[in-house]
Amino acid sequence: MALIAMLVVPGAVGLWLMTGGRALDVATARVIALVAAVVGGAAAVVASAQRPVIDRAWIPDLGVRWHFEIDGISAPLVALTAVIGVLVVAHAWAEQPWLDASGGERGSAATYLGALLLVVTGAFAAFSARDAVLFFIAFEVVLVPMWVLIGRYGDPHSEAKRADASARFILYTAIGSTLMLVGILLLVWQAGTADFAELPAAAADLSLGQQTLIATLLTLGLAVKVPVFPLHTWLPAAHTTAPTAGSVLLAAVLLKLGTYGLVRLPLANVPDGFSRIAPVLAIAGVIGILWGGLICLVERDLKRLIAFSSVAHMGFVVLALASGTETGVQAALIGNIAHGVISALLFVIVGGLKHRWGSVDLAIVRPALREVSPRLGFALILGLAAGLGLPGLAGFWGEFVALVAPWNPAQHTGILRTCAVIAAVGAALAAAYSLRVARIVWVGDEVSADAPHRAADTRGLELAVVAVLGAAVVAIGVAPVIVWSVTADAVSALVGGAP
Amino acid sequence: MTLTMDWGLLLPALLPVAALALILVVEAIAPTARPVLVVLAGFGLVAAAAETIPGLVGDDDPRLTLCTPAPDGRCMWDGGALTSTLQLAILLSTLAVLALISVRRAGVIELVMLLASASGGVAVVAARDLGTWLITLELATLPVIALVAWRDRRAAAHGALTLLTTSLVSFGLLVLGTALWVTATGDPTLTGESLATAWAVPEQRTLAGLATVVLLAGLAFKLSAVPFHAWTPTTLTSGPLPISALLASSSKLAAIGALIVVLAPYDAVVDLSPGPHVVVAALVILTVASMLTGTVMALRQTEVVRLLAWSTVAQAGWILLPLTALTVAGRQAAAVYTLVYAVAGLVAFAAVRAIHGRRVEDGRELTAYTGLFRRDPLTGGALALALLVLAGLPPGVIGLVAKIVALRPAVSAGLWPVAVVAVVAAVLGIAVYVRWFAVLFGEPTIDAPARPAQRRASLGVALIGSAVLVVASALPQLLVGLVS
Amino acid sequence: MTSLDLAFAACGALAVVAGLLAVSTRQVVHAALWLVVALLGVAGCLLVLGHELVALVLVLVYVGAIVVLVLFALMLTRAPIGPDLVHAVPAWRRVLAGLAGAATTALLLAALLPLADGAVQRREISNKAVATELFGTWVWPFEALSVLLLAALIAALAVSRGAGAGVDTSSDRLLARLGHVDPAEGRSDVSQTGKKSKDGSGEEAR
Amino acid sequence: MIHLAGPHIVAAFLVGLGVMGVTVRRNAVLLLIGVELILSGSLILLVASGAASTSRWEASSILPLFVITIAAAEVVVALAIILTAFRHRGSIDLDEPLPADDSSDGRGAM
Amino acid sequence: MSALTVSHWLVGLPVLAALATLALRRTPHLAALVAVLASLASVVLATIGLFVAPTRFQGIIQVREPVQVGGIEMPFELGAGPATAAVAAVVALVAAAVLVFTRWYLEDDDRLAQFAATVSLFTAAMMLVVHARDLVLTLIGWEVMGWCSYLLIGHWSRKESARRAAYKAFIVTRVADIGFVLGIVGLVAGAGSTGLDAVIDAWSGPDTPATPAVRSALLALVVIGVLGKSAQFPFQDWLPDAMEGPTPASALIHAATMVAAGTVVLAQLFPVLVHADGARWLLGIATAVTMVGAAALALGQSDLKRLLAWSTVSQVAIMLSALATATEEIGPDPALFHMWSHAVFKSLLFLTIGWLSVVAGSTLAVALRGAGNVHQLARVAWLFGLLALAGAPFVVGGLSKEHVLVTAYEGAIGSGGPGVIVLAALLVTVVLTAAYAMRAHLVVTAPLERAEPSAAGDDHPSGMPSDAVLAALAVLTVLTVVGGLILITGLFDIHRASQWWMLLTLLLISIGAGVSWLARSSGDPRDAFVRTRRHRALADRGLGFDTAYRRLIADPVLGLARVVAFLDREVVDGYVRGAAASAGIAGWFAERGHRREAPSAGVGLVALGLIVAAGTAVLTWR
Repeated sequence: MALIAMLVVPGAVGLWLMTGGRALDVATARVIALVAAVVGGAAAVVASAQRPVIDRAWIPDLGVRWHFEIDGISAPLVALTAVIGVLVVAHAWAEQPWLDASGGERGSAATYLGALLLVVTGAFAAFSARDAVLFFIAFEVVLVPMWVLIGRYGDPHSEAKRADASARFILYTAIGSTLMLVGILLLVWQAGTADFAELPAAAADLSLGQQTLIATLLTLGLAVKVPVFPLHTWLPAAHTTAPTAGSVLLAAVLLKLGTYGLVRLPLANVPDGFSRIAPVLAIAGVIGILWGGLICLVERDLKRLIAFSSVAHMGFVVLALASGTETGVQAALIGNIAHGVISALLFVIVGGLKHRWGSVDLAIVRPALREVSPRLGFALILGLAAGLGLPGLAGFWGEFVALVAPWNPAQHTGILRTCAVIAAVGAALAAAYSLRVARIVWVGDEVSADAPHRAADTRGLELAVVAVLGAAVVAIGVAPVIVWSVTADAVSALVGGAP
Repeated sequence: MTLTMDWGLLLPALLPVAALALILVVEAIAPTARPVLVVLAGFGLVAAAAETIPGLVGDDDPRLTLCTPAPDGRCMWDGGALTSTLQLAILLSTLAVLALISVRRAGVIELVMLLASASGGVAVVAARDLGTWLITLELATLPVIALVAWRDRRAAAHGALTLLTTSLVSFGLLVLGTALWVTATGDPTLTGESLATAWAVPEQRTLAGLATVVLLAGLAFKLSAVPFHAWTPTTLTSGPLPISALLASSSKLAAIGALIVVLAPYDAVVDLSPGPHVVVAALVILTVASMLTGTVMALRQTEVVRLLAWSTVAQAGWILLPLTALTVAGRQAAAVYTLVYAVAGLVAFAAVRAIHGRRVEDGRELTAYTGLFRRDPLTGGALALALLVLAGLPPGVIGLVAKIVALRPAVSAGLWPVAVVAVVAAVLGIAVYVRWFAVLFGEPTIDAPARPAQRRASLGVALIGSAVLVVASALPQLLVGLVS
Repeated sequence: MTSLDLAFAACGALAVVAGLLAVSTRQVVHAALWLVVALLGVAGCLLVLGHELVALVLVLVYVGAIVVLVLFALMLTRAPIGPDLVHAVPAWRRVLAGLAGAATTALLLAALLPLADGAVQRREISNKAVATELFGTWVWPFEALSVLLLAALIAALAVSRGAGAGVDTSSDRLLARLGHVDPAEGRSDVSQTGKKSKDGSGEEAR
Repeated sequence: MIHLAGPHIVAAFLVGLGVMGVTVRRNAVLLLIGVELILSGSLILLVASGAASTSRWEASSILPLFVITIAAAEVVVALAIILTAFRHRGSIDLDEPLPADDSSDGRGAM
Repeated sequence: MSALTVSHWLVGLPVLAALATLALRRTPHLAALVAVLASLASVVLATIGLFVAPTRFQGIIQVREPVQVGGIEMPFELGAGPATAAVAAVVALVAAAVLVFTRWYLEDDDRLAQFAATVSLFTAAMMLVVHARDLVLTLIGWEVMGWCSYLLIGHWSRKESARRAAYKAFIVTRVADIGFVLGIVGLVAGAGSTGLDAVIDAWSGPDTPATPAVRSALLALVVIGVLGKSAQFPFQDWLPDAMEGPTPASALIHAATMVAAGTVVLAQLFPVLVHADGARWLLGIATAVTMVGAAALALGQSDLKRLLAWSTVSQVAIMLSALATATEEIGPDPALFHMWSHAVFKSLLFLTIGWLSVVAGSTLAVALRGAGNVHQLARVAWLFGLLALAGAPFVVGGLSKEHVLVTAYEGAIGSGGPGVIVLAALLVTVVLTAAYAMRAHLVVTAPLERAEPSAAGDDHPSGMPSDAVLAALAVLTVLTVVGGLILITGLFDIHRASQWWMLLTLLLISIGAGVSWLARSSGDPRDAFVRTRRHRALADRGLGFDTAYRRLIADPVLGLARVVAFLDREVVDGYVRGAAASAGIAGWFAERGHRREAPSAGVGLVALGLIVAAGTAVLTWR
């Protein structure tokens, strides 16, 4: 019941808002969307706790079933999605992307909110799908609404950028997901089942060559979504252009689909094949860490900077996964969640700044946040600290365990240890760029009360959103056990007692 | 020689012919009673469609007729589920085209031609012998060529000429293929038994392969697969819009049905050694060339019908993709894909018609669609849905399912490199449709074409088609399960 | 080599040579006439092979009807009596076409010849047997063929008369009366219709 | 007794000539001649297949009859279309490109 | 109350205090008061801890089930032992003193509450490091300290120099932490657990999870991290710059927390370290270089606060050197003892100079000349602080330094280890330390020349601190004098030092002090040792290490970053744009091919298609 509510309520309301309810006025649409998000989110949380199962035939001829079930691996992600879903809808009170730069209306608020809800629904479905093909379909569900969010409600200043970013997003992701589809079909055909529960056993006797091929296709496809270097170039464009809520969803939910998929598909089903390509993945992840970190040192656009930092952070997650061990998967999962809340927090803040300032070009000198808007400043420094992996905040655990995991990997010890060593350098880069941002944006000279570019401090729902995310950052940082205890059993079942 | 004759099975093909005859008679008696004629035609199509239903629901019944007696028994008509599905789709899409032409304007020629081509299509998908196959295939094609030409426009004449010359050459190839087939197998039926016999002898095997390739080449024209596609953009843009819709839907369905008939015998030999590599290779070439050329060209079009025309070419590649597996599943998948494509294509054409009416001078540029979704939500919504289905993006889930369906047999047959090409094509395809989709969601402009006064029929077709797509998106099994 | 073979060779050679001339001559009318010769050669071949009925039908339908139609069409499209200079093609295209033809021939020969080893007994096929099969086993395609012929007839009639000439009557006459359409050509007055439809009172409103 | 090689050779040549004719002609009517040659070649092939052995249901006689009839139907329609095209384009040159801007003739059909 | 409970509270209380203080930031003084009270409570707790501390290390109780993260066990234990209790006590004490001082020193600062909260958090982090029996907890405390130091150093963020110093401090230590983290990662991965005992068990025995070379390498990595945090060569340069922070922050960082944390961590890991010769050599050489170099630089500083900073660098090197040279029997306690005593006297010195700087309006030697005359307590505190710094016998610093010397000697005569080098460096350092201590003393206590001492005391017109501050200073002074008595408690497990060493050091100190006395100048106190402006500038800039960091590390990294950004834009993204462009080009070609749309094109294509199909047939003949 909860599972159905979680999938149907936001989905149906979202669809209705995008089609029939487009003409709704802003106030009504917001309330409806928020109610839907809250109901869906609550249902998701309940479902994460109760673990109900839906399992019924959908397309028998393809062997695809409506099989939804939340297990330990997906529960934290579902909960994360639930929280983020409510927050992004609530954020519509703070930022109104349906208005253009001059305050005129450039789109329907209802459509915007509907798109948000649809993205959330897609994520719910993907995280709870227990059928490989169903997972793929759910994976695709988020594309169009996200495309609408970026292309239609993105940066009001540049139409060309919007078009470019949204096209990049959808095409890049589509190439990834279609490759993944080929991999899934190959896997499902060889194994004879699409059910996640039966797949690992069924795929166990595939030949190594087959496994490698399948793992390559799946990993390649999912790597786009993660994104893994060098398949990341859609991300900065999308993040820079998307409205705040879009960036938050993208970073906190959509990227997670990629890593979640990596855990669910290649790692769980074709472990031998996966471990053969793991070194490549690990190296790509590590290059991503350094690459993203280095670019962040010189990037001028704050939103792009955070996007590149996402590349770096996801590099850690990928590295952990590449180790192929239980520890690695645990690290990846908590790294996922942590990056979700941290980047969400940062994007809310930076989106807010962009909204206030008109641009987030770091080369433009503006009054320091610490001076003019202490709350926003505090949130920013919290986010940055978490981003650089400060212990006690969410980012630390994923990073630390992601360094431990490759030390004793399932295979390829030498390569993976080297990767871990290099990745540790990335952690220092993270400090360098995070504090670079802090030095430019957070601190600065004292400002007089009538200085230009004064940013109003955060208040109202924006403050609430920031507060919730900040609290989550601290909570996960202080007690990572809340995530690990949920995931532990599922992960050990999944990795199957690998060393 | 006595044949079994199950009239019930033949009715889907006979009823349109009966309606055709009735129309001619009524027209001769009462030349002014045009509405009656339209009703007659519609009734004929609906009745025929109704007759296909038993084929979809009854499962154990073999539904064979026109069989010669045992022991040498061969049947010339197979009305199984796959056949019935295609027949139903052909009849209904013809009905939709009839609606697009509009009740008020459909003349006796249109009615006769549509009915003839529908009955040809219905018959060709059920045919299991070369004679019926050849004749009914032409019956499905010739009236459409006439319909394109029957139009007093220079461009239409040009389009018809292009279509005609291509179809003539293709006909030549079909006959050549037929002759080769008979020479190779000594059998005018398209059955696995005859092929398997021929396959045992190397010389005959070679010839049978060649025959199939030549038949394939002849049919590829109807499917507008590259390199037999050149007529498609010209004809679809210059001919009347409803006829373009016909070419993109009913005609495609008939073509794929005919192709399935040709490829079905290969079930018997696909697992033998040596296998039918020639046929697979030919199909792969057609698939890859169509997908890539079609999408790449569609990407550059700014005129909507031309874009749809090139997308037809690309979709032909997708239709052929599952067939490369040469399995039952592959054929069913091709049918499903064609079905989805035909519905989506019809919706798109209907929407275009609902926007432009019969005025071609408005310029069917993409820019004219700016903001359509807000200006004209019904048409815009239907069009958007159709585009999403064609692109294979949720919420057009059925489009996505169709892509899965199409990829599956190819992947299972170990042709995953082709599948990887399909990935590229799919992404380019998304770019094509999203380009248009994006325009729909843009800001409405002032100089948009005025809404035609009478467009209920077009809109109705678009909406019914959309409804089909929506239902199928929620429950793809309804569509996917039809064929099995 | 039997006498049958010889007869066949003669007819075949005739057909091939005439066919070559038919496709290569620059004089359009000659092309049609060479086609007649080629078809006669083919009919001869069929006769040698023992299928009198087919040979007869070929001569009747093709030589008697189709080629005449073709000739008419050539006349109606103002084909010149001498060489057709309007539709001359460059030499490279001729070469390419020749190559394509040669390739096809080579391919078919390579595929067909291995099958034809040794001589076989010619089988006389009685017209009765053909009739029995035609109206027995093949009755269904035969009926379909009649529909096809009917459709082709109507199509040819309709197409050659054009849409404006009496079929789609009512509205066109109305149009003609309104002065937008030249009934003979069936075309509307371009600019006026264009303008009219812009303000929404297009022809649908008529 | 008859050698089957003869019919096969003639058929191969006729089809080849037909292909050549089809590709070389710019005149739409003459294109038909090429097609007819392809058909003739096929006819010989069909008939020859029956000359050797019993073909099922006398297909070697009946299929040619069908083909001839279909071809006749096709040619009739084709000529009608060619004439219409001639009326509108003023030429039956197959190399003539698509009329550049056809929006001038405004009546939408149907 | 068990020792374990105490340790939990010692960690938890400052955290709570920090939160409460932050929550009360609208009323800064109240907030600071809360922080002070909490810190005093910590002192009480720590004192209790001293009494309940077990004599030998044993206070570990399994609190809860260890967390299992895949194959890694994380027990998250705290523990308490005798040395731990002592260190915890001094940390609590120093923190309390600093907070008390802060309340006065930053009275009018609008971010007093934030500062106090940060100090509390800082204390908590140090307490965590001290009590951690789990390397992850150590790492947490370690990094949180780094972050807090960033906040404290950059407290006056309206000053560019403070912002830069904070940034530099964090980045330099963070770079060194690469090693720290990697070392811990390696140790943890080898042991399969993050628990300290598990790690020691796994790595100290003969059957280590990897070769001894790997063990050495891992420990060396940890040592690198320690060198960074403790501002040892080659990472030393951040610490003097960190003087941009408010003086209480410096007191905290230098005395009891961050800089000293490395000693605590290495002491915890000592059982493994003692078997890792490579790491000990690294540590020994780095500390030997540092202690001498930093002492020499201290001598040349024109700013007394920076002089103290360099002295910290030097003193920390001394503690660490004890760890590098200690044999297994001696153990880490001499180092911890020196850390303990250093905490006491260094906090005293910093707080005193903080007070004096308020009086003088600057920390430059020129300005501070004679500032000590402002109050008797200041003079006394300064004197005893410097005595302890110089290592004069019987004051706390002297005692601990003796033990370090003995340790180094034992190490030198024992086999292996960098004992000889360290011992030599130590002796040189003793001389230099005495010299700069003497100089500092001379400057501050020089006869008063100016009429009004509170020239620049805008914030504190009288320049007189509150009674609480005076009390805190008094307590610290007393402890500086009698702190050595802690040895009686046996909390530190230390062997007796020989009186010969005492005599030797006394001699060396006299030499150093004497030279300094002789070199004193009546004019500019900056001229005592460094005569030319150029050399002075060089000394003040720490021998130009800052420039070296920038040239050798920052600039290349930034250059690389620019290259990478370029590559990302033009190369990696190139294939995306290339794909788009090639689709466009393909479309263009295809469109050219279809431009005319003549009917014959269709026919031609069909023929072409036939040939292709036939060709395919030929190619796939069988």
